[in-house]
This record gives sequence, C-alpha cells and structure tokens, in this order.
Amino acid sequence: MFSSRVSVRLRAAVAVGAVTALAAAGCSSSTSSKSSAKGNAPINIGLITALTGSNQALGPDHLNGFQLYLDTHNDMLGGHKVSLKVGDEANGGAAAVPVAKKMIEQDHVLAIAGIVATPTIQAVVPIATAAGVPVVNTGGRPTVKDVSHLWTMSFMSTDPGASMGPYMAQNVPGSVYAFGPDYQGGYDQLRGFTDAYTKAGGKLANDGGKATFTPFPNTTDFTPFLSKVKASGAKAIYCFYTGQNAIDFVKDWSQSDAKDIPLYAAGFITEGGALKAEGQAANGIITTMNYSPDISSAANRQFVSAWSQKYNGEAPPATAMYSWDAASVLDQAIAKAGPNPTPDAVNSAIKAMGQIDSPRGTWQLSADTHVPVQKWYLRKVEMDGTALANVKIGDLATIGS
Amino acid sequence: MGAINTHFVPALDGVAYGLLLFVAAAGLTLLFGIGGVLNIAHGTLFALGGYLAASVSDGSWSSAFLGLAVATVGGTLCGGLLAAGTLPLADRGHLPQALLTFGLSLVGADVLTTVYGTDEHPVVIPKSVNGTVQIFGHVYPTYRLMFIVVASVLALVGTYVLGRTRAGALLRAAADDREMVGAMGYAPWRVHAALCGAAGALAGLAGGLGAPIIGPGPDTADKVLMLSMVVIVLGRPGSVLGAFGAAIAVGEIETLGVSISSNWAPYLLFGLMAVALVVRTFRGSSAVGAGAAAGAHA
Amino acid sequence: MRIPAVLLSRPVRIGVPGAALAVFLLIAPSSFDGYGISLMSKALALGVLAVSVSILAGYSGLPTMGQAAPFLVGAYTAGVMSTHGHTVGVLQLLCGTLVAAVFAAATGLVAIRTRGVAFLMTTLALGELTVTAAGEWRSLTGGTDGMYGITAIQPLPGMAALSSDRSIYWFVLTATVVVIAVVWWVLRSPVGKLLLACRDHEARMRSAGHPVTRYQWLAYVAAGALAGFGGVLMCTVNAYVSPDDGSFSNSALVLLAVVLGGAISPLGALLGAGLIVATQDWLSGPFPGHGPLLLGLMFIVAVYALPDGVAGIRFRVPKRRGGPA
Amino acid sequence: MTDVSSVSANVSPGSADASSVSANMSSVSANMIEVSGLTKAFSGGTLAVGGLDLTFEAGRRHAVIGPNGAGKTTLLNLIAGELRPTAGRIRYNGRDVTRTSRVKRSRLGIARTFQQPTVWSTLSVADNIALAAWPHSKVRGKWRRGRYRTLSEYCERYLETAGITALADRPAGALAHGERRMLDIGMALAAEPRVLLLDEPAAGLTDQGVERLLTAMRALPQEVTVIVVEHDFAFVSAVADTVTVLQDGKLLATGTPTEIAADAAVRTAYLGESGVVPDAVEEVV
Repeated sequence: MFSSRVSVRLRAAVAVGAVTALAAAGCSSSTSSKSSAKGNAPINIGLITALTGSNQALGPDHLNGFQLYLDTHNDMLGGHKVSLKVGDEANGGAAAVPVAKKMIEQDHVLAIAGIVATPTIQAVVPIATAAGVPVVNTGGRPTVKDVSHLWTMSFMSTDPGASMGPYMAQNVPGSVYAFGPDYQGGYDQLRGFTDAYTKAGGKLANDGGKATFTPFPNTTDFTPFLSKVKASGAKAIYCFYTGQNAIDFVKDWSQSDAKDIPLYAAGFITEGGALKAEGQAANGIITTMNYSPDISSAANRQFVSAWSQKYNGEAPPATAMYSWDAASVLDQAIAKAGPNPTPDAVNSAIKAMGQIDSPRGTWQLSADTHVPVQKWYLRKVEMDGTALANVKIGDLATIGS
Repeated sequence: MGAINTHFVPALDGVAYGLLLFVAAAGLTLLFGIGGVLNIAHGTLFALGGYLAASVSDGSWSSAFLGLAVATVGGTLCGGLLAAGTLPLADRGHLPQALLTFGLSLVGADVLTTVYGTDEHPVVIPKSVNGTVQIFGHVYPTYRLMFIVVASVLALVGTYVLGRTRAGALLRAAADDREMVGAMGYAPWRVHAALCGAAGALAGLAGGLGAPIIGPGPDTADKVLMLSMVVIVLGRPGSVLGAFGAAIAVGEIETLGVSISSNWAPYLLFGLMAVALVVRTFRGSSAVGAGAAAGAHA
Repeated sequence: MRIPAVLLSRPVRIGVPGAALAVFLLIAPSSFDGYGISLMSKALALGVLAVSVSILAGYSGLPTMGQAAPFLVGAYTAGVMSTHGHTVGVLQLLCGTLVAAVFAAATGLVAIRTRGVAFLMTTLALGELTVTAAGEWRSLTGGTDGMYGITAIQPLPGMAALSSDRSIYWFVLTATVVVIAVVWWVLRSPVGKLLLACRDHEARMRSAGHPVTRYQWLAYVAAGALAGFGGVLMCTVNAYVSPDDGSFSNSALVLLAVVLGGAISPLGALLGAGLIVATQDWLSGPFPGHGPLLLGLMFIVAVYALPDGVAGIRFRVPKRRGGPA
Repeated sequence: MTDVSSVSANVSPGSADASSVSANMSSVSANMIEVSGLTKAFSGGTLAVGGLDLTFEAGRRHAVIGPNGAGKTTLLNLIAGELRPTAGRIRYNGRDVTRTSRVKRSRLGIARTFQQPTVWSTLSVADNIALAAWPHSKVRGKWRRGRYRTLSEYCERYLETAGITALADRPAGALAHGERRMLDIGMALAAEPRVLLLDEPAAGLTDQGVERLLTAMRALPQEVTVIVVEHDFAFVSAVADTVTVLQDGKLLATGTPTEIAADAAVRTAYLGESGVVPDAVEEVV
C-alpha cells in the first residue's frame, strides 16, 4: 500500500519542493512590498496580454505598442521611470486572476494596461476595482457592470459592426451573409452589426435570418460554412474574425464558391500578421476600423515611423496603436496625478481627461461607458507599393456614447 | 438534387480534410499502436514540419519539394531525439512516456514561438496548384484536390509497407511481442529508434504537406494533436486501415456534418466520439466477454 | 542511498511531510501578502481536484482526462447560487458537491463502460462537451465570458462575508482539511482496498463475485462530487467562473499533479497541485509567457527523477489477447 | 512454462475395453453443471470447443485432461462465465446460466482459480482472502472497519488451509509463484463455493505444495463439486473420481482414472506412444 521505498523519497522531495517554493514566494513578496513611489521614484505599470494559449497571435501587439511608447519617451510616464510588469493571461479568464493579484499586491502597480480577451476583463476588472487600480484596456470591450476603474482605448465590441451595418445596408445590392466565432466577443461583434444593419433596412441571408457562429477555437476549415453562402443568394459577406481564424476564413473564402461574393469585415481580419499570412487571398477585402496607418496627422506620422523603424518597415496594426494610446493616456494622467501618484489619483486624472490626441485622430472617452467616442474608417486591402495594405477609402460614422 | 448540390463541396472537402487528418495521425498511430509510445509532442512535430516547409517555400516546385524534404528530415531528427528520451522509460509503461512527451510538447511550443513568433507562417505554394478548379459547377481549391491524390498514394504505400514488406511484418510482430523481435536478432533499441524516427518523419512530412491547409501557427500543434488522438482512438491504435476510416469519418463530421447540422457543430466531434467509443466497448465486451485485458484488438 | 529503517516507519513516512505541510499551511499566511495567500487558496482548490483524480487514476485504475468537467459544474453551481443571493459558503459546498455528483452519476454511466485509453478519451470528450455546453448555455452560465464579479460568500449563515484573501484562505483551508480527512478516512477503510483490488486485477474481482462496474461507478460519482467541491472552492477564490476552468489543460495538469504526488496518496496529490501552481503562477512570474516552458521542464525532470511517483498509475492499452488456451 | 515430465509416473496399464464409457453415467446425485452443444469459436476461426455435451455431478471430483489446445481452459472459462459461448447451453444446478455474467455466477457459487495465479498484488495476503470472501459472506456492512475485521478473522481458516498463515501480512505481489498459487486457491476456497473450478492447480508447486493442495482438497465439504483441469496425471489420479478427456474441443472419453489410463484411444491421442505428454509449447494466457 504505502510501502514503496522510493515513494518515501518522492513524498519527501515533493513536500520539500513545494514548501520551499511557496516559502520563497512568501519571502520575495515581503521584500518587494517595500517599493513605493517617492518623488520621481520609478513606478510600476502592469501589462496583461496573451503570450500563450488560444489568443497568443494577438498578444504581442498589445505589448509592443506600449513598449514602443516607452522606448520613444525615455522609459518615462508622467515624469517617472517606468518598470513594466508583464503578465500572461493565457486563454483568458481565471488564468489572469493570479497575474492581476500579483501586480496589485506585490508590484503595487499604478495601473494595469492591456488585456486581449473579454473573459480576462470580466475576471480582472472586479479585482482591480476593489483595489482602486485603473485598468486601461486595449482589447475588445464587453459590457461591464462597474466601469469606474475601466478605461477602454480600443472600442466597444459592438462598435465595428455598428459602423459597418448602415453602410452595407445602403451599398450592398441585396442581402448579407454574416459569420462570427461562437464566443462572447463574437456574439457582441455580430450583434453590433446585425442590429445596425437590420435597423437600416438590411436583411441577413443566413438560414433563419440570424448570423452563423462557428465553433471557437476548433474550427480550422470554414469550407462547409461557406458552401451555403452562394445558395443563399447573398450579395456580400460580413464577418468578424481574429488571429488564426481570420487567416483560415480568408483563405477558405478565396477558394470557395463564395469567392466572387465581396467580403466585408471588422478590421482585425486583415491586421498585422494576419494580412501577411493571408497574402493575395485578402486582396479586395473591405473592412471597418477606427484606424488606418495612412491617416495623415502629426501624431500618426510619429507613431508609424517609430513602429516601422523598429519592425522592418512594417505598418503598425491598430492594436499596437491602442496600446500606444494607453501609454499616452497614462503618461498624461500620471503627470497630472502629482509627484507621488497613487492609483486613485491616476484614475481620477484619466476621468478628467478631455480630448486625446492620437494617431487615429482626436477622440475622447465617453463619460458613461469609458469607451472612445471616435470615427470609424472604411478600408480596403490593396497593393500599396510592393505589399498589401489596409488603405483608407472613406469615412464611416462616429460612434460612441 | 438541391441537397446534393449544397453538400457536394463539404462532402468532397471532408475527404480532403479526412486525408489530411490521416496523414497527420499516421505517425502517432504508428508510434502508439506499435511502439507503445503515446507521443503528446506529435502535434509539435507536425508544426515543426510546417514551419520548416514554410521557411524555404518561395512558390517554385523545387522549393516545395525541398520544403517537404526539410520537413521530413527535421521530423526524423526530432523523432530520434524522442527515441533517446523514451528509451530509458521503455519498461515503465505508457504514462511516463506520455508525461515526458507532454513536457517536451510544452518546451517545444515555447521554442517554436521563440523562433518563429506567434504569427502564422504562410506557405507559398507553386502557382499552378494555388488556384481553384471547377468541379460540377463548384469552385474548389486545386491544392486540396492534389492533396487528395497525394495522401491516397501515401495511404496505399503505408498499407503496402506495413502489410506486405519484411520491415512491416517486423513492425507488426513488434506490436504483438517485443521480446520476439529481440529473439529474431534485432536489438530492441534499434526497432524503437526506427519507429520513433519513422513516426517523426511522418509527422514532419504531414506538417509540410498540410501546411497550406493547416498553416503552421501557435495553435497548430494542439489542434493537430487533438484531432490525431481522436482519429487513432476511433481507428484503434496501430491499425492503418482503422485510422484511415476514422480519419475520413472525422473529416466528414467536421465538414459534411457541420454543413448539415450547423447548430450542433460545436458538439459534433466529441459527441460522436464518445458515442463511438462506448458503442464499440459494448460490442467488444459482448464478443470477448470483457476479458482481463480491456477490449480486444482486432 | 540507503535510508535508515526508522525513517521508513509509517508515522515518519506520512507524519513528517504531513506535519511540514500543516505547519506551512498554518504559518505561511502571516508572512505572505494577498497574492501569495490567494495562490495558496488556488493550490488548495486545485489540490482537491487532484485528490479526486487520484481516487480515479490512482485508486481505481481509471486515468481520467475529464475531471475538470465536474469541477466546472461545481464552480458554476456556486456562481449561479451567488448571483441568486445564496451566499452561504457551506450551503454552496453542499449544493456544488451534490450537483457535481449528479452530473458524474449521469456521465459515469457512459464513461465507466470503457477502459484504458478509451476511458481517457471518453472522459476527454465528455469534458470538452461540458466546456462547450457551458459556453453555449448563456442564459445560465453567462457564456464564454463567464460569471464575473461573484459576490463574496459568508461561511455560515449570520457570519460576515469573506472580504479579504486571508479570510478566504482560512475558509478554503478549513473546507479542504475537512474533505481531505473524509477522503483519507474512506480510502483507508475497506472501501479503499476494494478500489485497489479493482485496479490491481479487475477480472479477478469479477470472478470473485464483486460488482466491479458498480464500484467503479460509485468511485466515479464520489470523485465527481469531490471535484465539484473543489470547483466551489475555486469559484470562491477567483470570484469568477468561465468555461476555461474546465479546459482539457486543467484536467491534464491535475492528472500530472497526481502523477507527481505518487498516484495513491491524497497528500501527494495535494502537494503535486501545489507544485504545479507554484511553477505555473509563481515561478513563471519573472518570465511572462514561459509558464508552459517551466511546467514542461518540470515534467521532464519528474519523469526521470521520480520513477515511482509515475508508476503508481496503471495505464492499460488494449492488447491482443492470446488465442484459445 | 510448466514442466510436466512427471505426468506419466503413475499411469498404469489397464484393461483395454474402457473406450465405451459414456458421459451419461447413472448416478444418484443431481447434475450440478450440465453443458449441451457447447461451442466456442474464436475470431480467426479457431474452434476451441465444438459441440460439447458434458455433465458434472454434484459432490464429485472431476478432472478434465487433454493435450494442449484441447479446449480445457476454454471450457472452464465458459463455465465460469469469463467467455460467452458461440452456441450451446450451460446449466448450473438445474438453472440456465448461459447468459449469466461471471459476477452473478460467482455469487451463485461457482469459484475458480487461474492457470496463471491472479491475485491483487498491492494488497496483503490476508486482504486478498477477505476480499475474495467478501461477496459470499453474510456479514453485513463489510465496508466498515469493524465488520471487515470480523470477516478477516473468519477468513483466517482459509489462510491455514492454504498453508499461507505466515505470509498473511505480506503484499501479495511479493509472493513467490508457488505461494501465489496457494493464495489463489485459498481465495477460491474463501468463496465457499458449490462448484470449484481449478485450472492446473498443481503446476509450479513443490512436492510439499502439492501435498498441501491435496490435503486442502480432501478437506473440502463432500457436497462441493470440483472440476480440475490438470496435466499431472498423478495428481489427477490422486484427487479425481471421474476423468474427462478432451481433444480438439470434443469429448474423447470419460471414466474413472484407472479406466482412462487404460483407454487405448486416450493413450494414442493424449499420452502418446511413450506415455509422455507432448507438451513442448505451453499455451499463452
């Protein structure tokens, strides 16, 4: 029964290992808890992003945009040297809880930036709110009960669809087939589209008049879903996909019966690495986004040139821009929060912030939802010089409330 | 007619997808069914093959073949590494090997993202197979059509090698009784190394061949592993024909099944898998009387 | 390396690591901050899940890859109760355990028919189906975004709500100690012998007239109930539940925790879970994104360094039987 | 694995007219086990048992002998319920048990031992016996420690009978082959069966062990029916009052040990010209 000789050593080894490991955790926590901001002493900022798991293709841009801002601003935010504490949200949700607790309890961060997946927001924001730490979020934004400490740099999950809906109702001569992944962000994105689209008089071509949701993350072959589009008589497709799903969807679309039916989408489908992987298959896709690298403004030129200098002449993805803005918002808020900034002071300073000058143009945070009130642009994938790029072809509505 | 027309492409695609799964799972079923190693790092080898093929591809036929060669060699080398790692565990049952390969897959995933980043790497395939063809009025990717042919040939070759050649006979003997192979004058470690190498080569080759369909990215390893496990368990480990049938079935479930009942799409794969496993166990138990060894190996 | 006989006596073997763990669990919170304490709470909740896996994989010879499913059911039960205003911790534990037991009783009818790798894959399939259902059943579970901002519980009616990581820790610790003591007591009783005998030689048990399938079904239900208990604790610790809590990787990690802990030792399973949490959440802190790498290295080392921890689990593969004898 | 060179030792030449001995011998005792048309075909087409009609009378000591592959162990497996027959019926004490599970058959009073003695290796010898007795004991609530102790104490007699009292606290996995064989037999006895199926019980035992086994078998209550499959004809002669010879899954002859030893057909088929069983290849379990 319990009589193996080795299992004694094993038991002892595991016990000793676990105890030392956790004890060491305790020690390190007690030493690091001394750090507090004094004068222009260094400050800690947390950044949560997906470095592993099903969203890892999206994660690095959140980090890189923030880091680029620090690189171009002497590693300072609001006059303080910044020590960036990066945490991995993995698949999103519960995995981020210890990460956030560590940032708040051990690193005493002034604010938490980043967050890719919406479950992570739901898991982290209550913890941060309870501790009074502002969350400056750069990924998709779901509906949240208490937004007092949540500031979104990107958009409300329903916004991209809401901006595209009326445009497609007017410009597509017939019905539209809608697709999205079957997670909450996907539901929100498609709800934004279908509500706005049907309100503007459009009609979905899908079976039963409801958008089609594909299993996430297990769908690798979209062909069976796409095979229904042509028969439905749709004149266009609208979809929301990101990361690997986006690449697979575009490739399958470009080689299916539906390839002659124009593809409209929320902009993430052709952002950054996805566009590179899709290649010519993506040519001609029309997307909606609150950013395009070819916007001409001083702020954008500074951002684009810094990015392309660091990343082999590539155009920056919108996500990196949100993260850049997160750093920029924190920069201004911390500066206003006085020589000894506290999370609460930073939160109040963000709240008091007016117009924000950003690479995407000026925008401001909605007082209700803490989401940008901003302009959405219509973009088309075209050859720009030697490479494909998301080229701005028009303006859509300004959205936000 | 209307229904046939609607479901024609999914049904055809099911064959292509099934064959892709078959090619992907071949290395796993070989190593598990015959070598007794449940290689959790199998998906990682597949992804490695994909990355390697992608890194040399430039759209020419020569680069495509070079890509396949590089992927196969890379897979073989990693298979050798696997052989070295699992050999000391040979007498300790399946779990230590599964645990080791699970560890290796985690380490491998980290290495791959460190080297190749988190973006999917596109494979530039030769122009002549990059387009689409018309079949019965439907558009279908040329590459997948070609893949059906290539994978069928691979399946036939595999069945032939395993069923009709001396090496195959040796491997089948090894599956039944490893000591006997030793008694026949082959050092067990050589059989083990050859199996691991062959399984690695198959995984690498599959990664290279499949890269234009399941492009190498950070998710590839997990997805391929999961689907391959489903295929080999449904097809009974070690059985080429079984794996083939199971792969086509899973392929059709994921395409035709989804097309017919898209509302149930999220549940289809695992639901049917659970049903199949239980039904088979029931049938097996009545036939063999639930003997000491669980289930019979047909 | 020879070990003196006195160190091998039973009190020393179980007592020393047990006592070390007890002392650590009792004094550590005073030197830890909220983060460290919440990690310990998480390790305990995951440890209860690991013990449930050890009942199946170690004691009953049923290596499961889907034990996170009843864990998820328990966690959601607690979440749903909290959102409907039922915040008494003990009540949540009871209900979560019960609902998970019912869930396991139903899924067990299917799973228990299979053996070895087929059992592994059937439980994996059931786990994935549960996760999918949790994501799709949005009216109850809140979908893939999960249930969030879950109200803090009060341990017993009339007591104050647990507002700090520290008070949650004491609640989780108490609950864990109670339930592990019960499990320990049961497994050391003749019931444990029955399970071990089924694991050792199932066919012989049947030949001797034991209704093995019923025993294993009961073990499956009991393990499911225990996992549900752990799920309620996890919900209390995280104040958040999402389908990801029931993911395949959770099931796999816990199975590995059991392997690390020596398969048939509840204490070992608990320590194994602690080691995994320490590696994944704490050790990887300075290397964001490399948690899996560290876990992977740990497994590789464990395979070679702890052979007997690994050998305790029987992992049977369908094998060709001999012809007529 | 078993060396059976001693088999022929006690075979004495007997009268030559025993080949006509039929299976339907008249008897006062009831038929405990009755198989009719029993057939078992394995996948691959091997016919292990082909249309067997046999009766095992209550309270008698039956031996089943035959060359390897004759279907002896398959017959035991069919009676015990480890295998389902392809065709035919099995009756136990007048009741049709063809489709009854082995768990149920065990509970009805059919116990068996195995060619390769099987025990629960992580448990102690005493626990092995107690667990074997468990389903057949009238003690209620055996899952409780106290009741289990009662059961264990009661079971000490079987340890004694099997001669393994000294090993009671040893893990069964640590036993030598012969000790494990005796434990297997002790476990079967602990079930207090009405029908006891022994699959080559003497194989691998020392002379002392065989002696112990013989004593144990003689000590069995008279009403217990014993069916023993055995190679060792000396052992068979010592314990059996009826011997059944199988060949290629079919009945060759039935009779007393003396009659069988004298049977010409049996001698050719089974004992061979030299009187030594051609047993170079042992069957695989």
